[in-house]
Amino acid sequence: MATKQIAVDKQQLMEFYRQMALIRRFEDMCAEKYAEGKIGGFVHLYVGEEAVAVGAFSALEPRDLIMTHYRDHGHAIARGVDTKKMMAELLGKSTGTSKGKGGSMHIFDASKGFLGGYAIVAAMLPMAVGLAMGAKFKKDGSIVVCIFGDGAMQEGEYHESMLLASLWNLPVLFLLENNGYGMGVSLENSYPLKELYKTAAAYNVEAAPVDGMDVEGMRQGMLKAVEYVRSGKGPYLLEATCYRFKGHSMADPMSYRTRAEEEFWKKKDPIASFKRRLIAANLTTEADIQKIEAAVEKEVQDAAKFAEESPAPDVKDLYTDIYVE
Amino acid sequence: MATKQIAVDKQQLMEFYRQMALIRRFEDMCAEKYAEGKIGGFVHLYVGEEAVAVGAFSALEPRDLIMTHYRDHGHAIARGVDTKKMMAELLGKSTGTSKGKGGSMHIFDASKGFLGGYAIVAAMLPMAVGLAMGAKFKKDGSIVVCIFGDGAMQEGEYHESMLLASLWNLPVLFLLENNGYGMGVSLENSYPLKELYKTAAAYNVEAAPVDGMDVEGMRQGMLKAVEYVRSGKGPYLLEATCYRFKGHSMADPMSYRTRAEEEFWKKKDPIASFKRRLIAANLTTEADIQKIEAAVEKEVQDAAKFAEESPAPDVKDLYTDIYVE
Amino acid sequence: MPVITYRDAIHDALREALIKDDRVFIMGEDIGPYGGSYAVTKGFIDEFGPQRIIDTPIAESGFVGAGVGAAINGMRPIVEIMTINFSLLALDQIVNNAAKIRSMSGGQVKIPLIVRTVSGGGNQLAATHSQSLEHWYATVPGLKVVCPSTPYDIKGLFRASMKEENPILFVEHSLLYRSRGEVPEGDYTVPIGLSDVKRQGKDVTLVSYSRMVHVALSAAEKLAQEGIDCEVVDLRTLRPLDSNTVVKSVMKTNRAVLIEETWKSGGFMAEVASRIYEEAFDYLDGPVKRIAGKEVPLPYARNLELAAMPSEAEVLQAVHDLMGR
Amino acid sequence: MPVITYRDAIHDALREALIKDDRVFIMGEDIGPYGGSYAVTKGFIDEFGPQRIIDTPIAESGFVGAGVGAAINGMRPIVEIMTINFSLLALDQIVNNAAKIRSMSGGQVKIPLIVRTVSGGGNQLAATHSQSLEHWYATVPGLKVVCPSTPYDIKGLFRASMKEENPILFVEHSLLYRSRGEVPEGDYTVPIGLSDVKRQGKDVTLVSYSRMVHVALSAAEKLAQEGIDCEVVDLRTLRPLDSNTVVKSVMKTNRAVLIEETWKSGGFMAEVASRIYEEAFDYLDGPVKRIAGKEVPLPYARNLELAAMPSEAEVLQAVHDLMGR
Ligand SMILES: Cc1ncc(C[n+]2csc(CCOP(=O)(O)OP(=O)(O)O)c2C)c(N)n1
Ligand SMILES: Cc1ncc(C[n+]2csc(CCOP(=O)(O)OP(=O)(O)O)c2C)c(N)n1
Ligand SMILES: [Mg+2]
Ligand SMILES: [Mg+2]
Repeated sequence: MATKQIAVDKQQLMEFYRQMALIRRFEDMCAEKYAEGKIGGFVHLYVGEEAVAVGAFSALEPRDLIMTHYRDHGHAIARGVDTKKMMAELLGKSTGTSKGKGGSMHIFDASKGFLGGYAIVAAMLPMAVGLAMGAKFKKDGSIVVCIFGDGAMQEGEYHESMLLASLWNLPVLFLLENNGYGMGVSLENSYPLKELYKTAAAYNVEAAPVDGMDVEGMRQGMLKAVEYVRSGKGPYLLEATCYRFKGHSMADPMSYRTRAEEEFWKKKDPIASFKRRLIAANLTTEADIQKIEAAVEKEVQDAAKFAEESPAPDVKDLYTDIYVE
Repeated sequence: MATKQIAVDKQQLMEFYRQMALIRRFEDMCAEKYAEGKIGGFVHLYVGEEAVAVGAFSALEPRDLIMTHYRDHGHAIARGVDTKKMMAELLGKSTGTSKGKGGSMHIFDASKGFLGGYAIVAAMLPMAVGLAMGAKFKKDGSIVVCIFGDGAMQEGEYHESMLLASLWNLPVLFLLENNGYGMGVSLENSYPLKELYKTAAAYNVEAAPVDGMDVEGMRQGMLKAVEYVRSGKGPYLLEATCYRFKGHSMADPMSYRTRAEEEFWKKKDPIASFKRRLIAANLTTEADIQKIEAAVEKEVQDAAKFAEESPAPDVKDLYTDIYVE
Repeated sequence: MPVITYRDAIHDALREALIKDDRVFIMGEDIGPYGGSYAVTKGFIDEFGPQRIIDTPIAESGFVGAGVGAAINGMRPIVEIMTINFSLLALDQIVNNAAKIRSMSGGQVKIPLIVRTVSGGGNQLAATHSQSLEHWYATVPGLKVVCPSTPYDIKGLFRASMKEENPILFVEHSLLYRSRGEVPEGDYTVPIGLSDVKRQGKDVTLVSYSRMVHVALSAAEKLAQEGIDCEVVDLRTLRPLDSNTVVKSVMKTNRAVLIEETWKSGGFMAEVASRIYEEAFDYLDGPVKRIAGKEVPLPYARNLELAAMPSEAEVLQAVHDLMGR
Repeated sequence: MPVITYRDAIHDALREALIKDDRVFIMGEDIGPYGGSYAVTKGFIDEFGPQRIIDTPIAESGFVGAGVGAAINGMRPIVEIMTINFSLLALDQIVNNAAKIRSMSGGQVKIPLIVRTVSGGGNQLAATHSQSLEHWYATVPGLKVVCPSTPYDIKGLFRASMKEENPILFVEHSLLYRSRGEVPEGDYTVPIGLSDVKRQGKDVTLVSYSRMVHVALSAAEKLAQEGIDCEVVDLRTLRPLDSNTVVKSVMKTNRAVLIEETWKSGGFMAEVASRIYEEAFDYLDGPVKRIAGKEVPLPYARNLELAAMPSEAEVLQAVHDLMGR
């Protein structure tokens, strides 16, 4: 079966734009609410990396399953998780995706096959292997996508998960978001290799790099990877190179990288550059973009309003949802 | 500095033979004492793998440090640890290398730079990295050798240790004893790659394979590796292919491999084949070999006698050597 | 009623689970052709094949995490960790994923996972291979911890575990596999969370679980000959802990001796003692006695090992002390 | 006496150690340019350079194990694990290597290693990032576990730890870094293994450690206004545990309330309670009270988090109950 080179139609492109804009605006709102003290804990923004989730998930089907790390808002939005429920979760409300028990790092929506963000670095890698064992058993054609960072691949669990997935030929697609940093430590100071996808060879796993700042490129790279995995050939490692425009979390002192480096990457802003391309190719107009931005603004305002107006969890629920009775 | 191709002299070759024969005979004695119920716990024999330790350690200097796994008798003997003290340790006597507290899996002789066998698979890999940090700090020209099995490299700690050693350019030589099995599971069923040394590329680490059934080849491969590491170029992974002639431990049901496979490997017996070569090359005679065997026999008998006659630890010593007071 | 071994009882229970539900599979190290480290899964590979009896690489975090993922995705995994010592390498997956995901997702998923493992010392396996660590797991909300002491209980508790949809740590004892007891042929279960009075008595309550129940029972026999009538309570489950049965017994006997294998300070019996004091303070003539492992890394030498482990003699002594004889 | 923060006190103590002995180095995640997750090592990278302030990859088992190895080879490593939650990934290295190698080698080596980490909840970091697990480590022979509650103690206990040649888990509390207290400028140490009476009183003994000491002290102030005079004992070290100071206090007050952050069942206070009962049974009017975290994975939402954590109100209630008011 050859790779389906589905021509991306205009509607799809505009949907890419909308999703990326929605993520960006949602994250800005998170920063606001965090500053207001309404969001607690750690908040890791996805600003700058929007193209990765949006391009990647456009290549998936509803039956597919996703597990990701704590930097999960963008992934959830790209997967269609309700922004109202997400913002309610962030504000610790009973209407949140996890009824307020999970918070920013643990967005979860099983109805969308979105099986959670995980706060322990690399902890979801072995679990994704297990999800894929289930998928293989069920023979329902579903695949599993596991998203993790360049920092996570330093953990032993990366090794063990790649090994198991390859050995057992499982339908799991490892999507490595290489944003060049794990917290404040640059990849240079934490991994002795530049092209991380090449580590896949140690496990006899197929791999490729992709430009994570380019939403269309992301989609293409991902389509190829998805097809490979879905066809039963085994796991695949897709390394998306990207950059986070903000600090690691809201608490980051940002003392470890140069402004020049940040400027370099901001020129590749996945939203601005995509917009320029769309307009240059006459695929859209400033007016259309404005309309999208307005819709996005409304959605995020509605989400914030919904979250603010929702009730906190009932303290009686402290003991619910721990065990299945 | 070019690789020193030290011509191995006759005396050295005979010493290789003696050490290998000593290990083999020592292991047989262990099997006897285990059968008699005088050795308890797990005992993992090195029979068949003698050439690895003997060839490898001939390339080391006294200042170098060694950490290994629980299959450690052969390594200790090749490093010159006293067989009397070793056998006493195995019999749980106060005269043992660890005063009877460690047993077969934890032979330890700091005076020889032999920093222990470890029973948790892969546990010594990160520690060896730390030893190498110390060696680098001291600038004393010492290097660290860490011995582990093909099973151990499946653990996440292999990944983390290779990564750290490479990133920090440490003088540690990872000596992988690939005997094709981790307990009863064949490599085929536990790792998705045949040539394990190739995993080093994922860490930008120099690596090579070597025939672990050939003591001279082992020495050559090791000399090259040692020189690389000692010259400050960073870590090195040397994969020695070998085979254990006995079960994983004395408790092994041996139900998982074919007799044909065993026969195939026994033809490569590192001792018998080396002897044939020595005699064919007129480097020794049957009579000389007999003399060595007799000396070896005496050493092992003496070790057994010493161990049997030694006292058990005093129960008062239950609480000693835990904390430094 | 047929008399069978503890090993056969768990073997049969596992086999039954495999036959009943094709979503059940077992994975772990050397459970296939090797037949399991303690021969529990012997023959399964032939009966159920490698799809359902899965030999894993030596990658505890990887395959336990895979068990969690498979459970989330509709399977009924039974994961074997060869001994509880090695579970330290998978602890994060058990404590932070298996135990918490249901809660962190607001109840969106279930984790019907059984992790079987083997605890305890007494085989001269030395410090790293002889630990009893189940009490750590017993402190973790979201988990259940089951520690059967007899063939009857192990089969009944395993059946009950299979009916659960919660993550369960199922802890067997290496020295019990050959012990024998009556096991009915028909269907029965032993409820999780119910302590069991293994011997009725009126003078002193002996509380323990797993192998130490047998030490208690044997001590009780001896004491009976002196006219001291001990009641023996087997906790059976550490989490949830049924302290009612213990407290009721102590209200009758006014005296208690608690026996466990792990180190005394911070052992599980501190909790049991606290519950007794809290709920039956006025019934006690004086403090309860705790008998536990000595606070040392368990030494290899047999005499030291025996001195370090809780013994029947200590139980007799404690009872005599309490009875004022 | 100068008043400084808990953060500055440990910062200064670390700096002092680095200046005093060039075998001292610090390694951990983001301790370099980022300055440490809790800003404890801020500025060190500039003062001491990357050879001694080593940013590690995200590989807890790897770098903690490397710390053990470096300690064996003559260094004085201080390893920082960002939070105690992540220590689960390095637990095997701490429990099976650091704590046991001295014993398993029959006393041949010393492990002068300090592992610094941060415990506790209260920052809305949710279930995986808010745990107090130091009591697990406190059960392990071979380790020492130190949990300072004030700037004075953290500096003095760190100095004492640097004088030890044993592996020490040094547990700080994330909510204490900003707390202030008097710290003399000169040299002083606080001995490991000595509890401290932080407030004298005659009616009730409040026992706790780390942040809960402050909850106890604040409760004691309120109770003083009602005429109830509480003695507050700070354990300071969990292993070795100085129960004498606690017992002496209870002999005076005849009443005790024990307060800790971790889950109640199997928490450390069960041990402290047992010691009190065992050594002061006849002095007690009735059972001691244990106040601890609720037995749930800590939820994110602020109101649930507060409900789950031990509170001053609960301490007041417990004291009132004991005083019969
Ligand atoms: C096991 C573990 N160690 C450390 C941390 C602290 N921590 C949280 S995020 C992070 C960096 C991870 O970087 P990466 O995987 O590249 O993801 P990114 O944040 O760049 O998206 C670290 C060290 C953690 N949460 N879990
Ligand atoms: C962490 C851990 N998991 C499992 C075991 C049980 N075990 C002991 S040896 C072994 C096989 C190791 O194989 P390998 O590393 O190839 O060494 P070999 O025995 O072949 O020399 C296993 C699984 C253990 N000791 N430690
Ligand atoms: Mg990153
Ligand atoms: Mg092997």
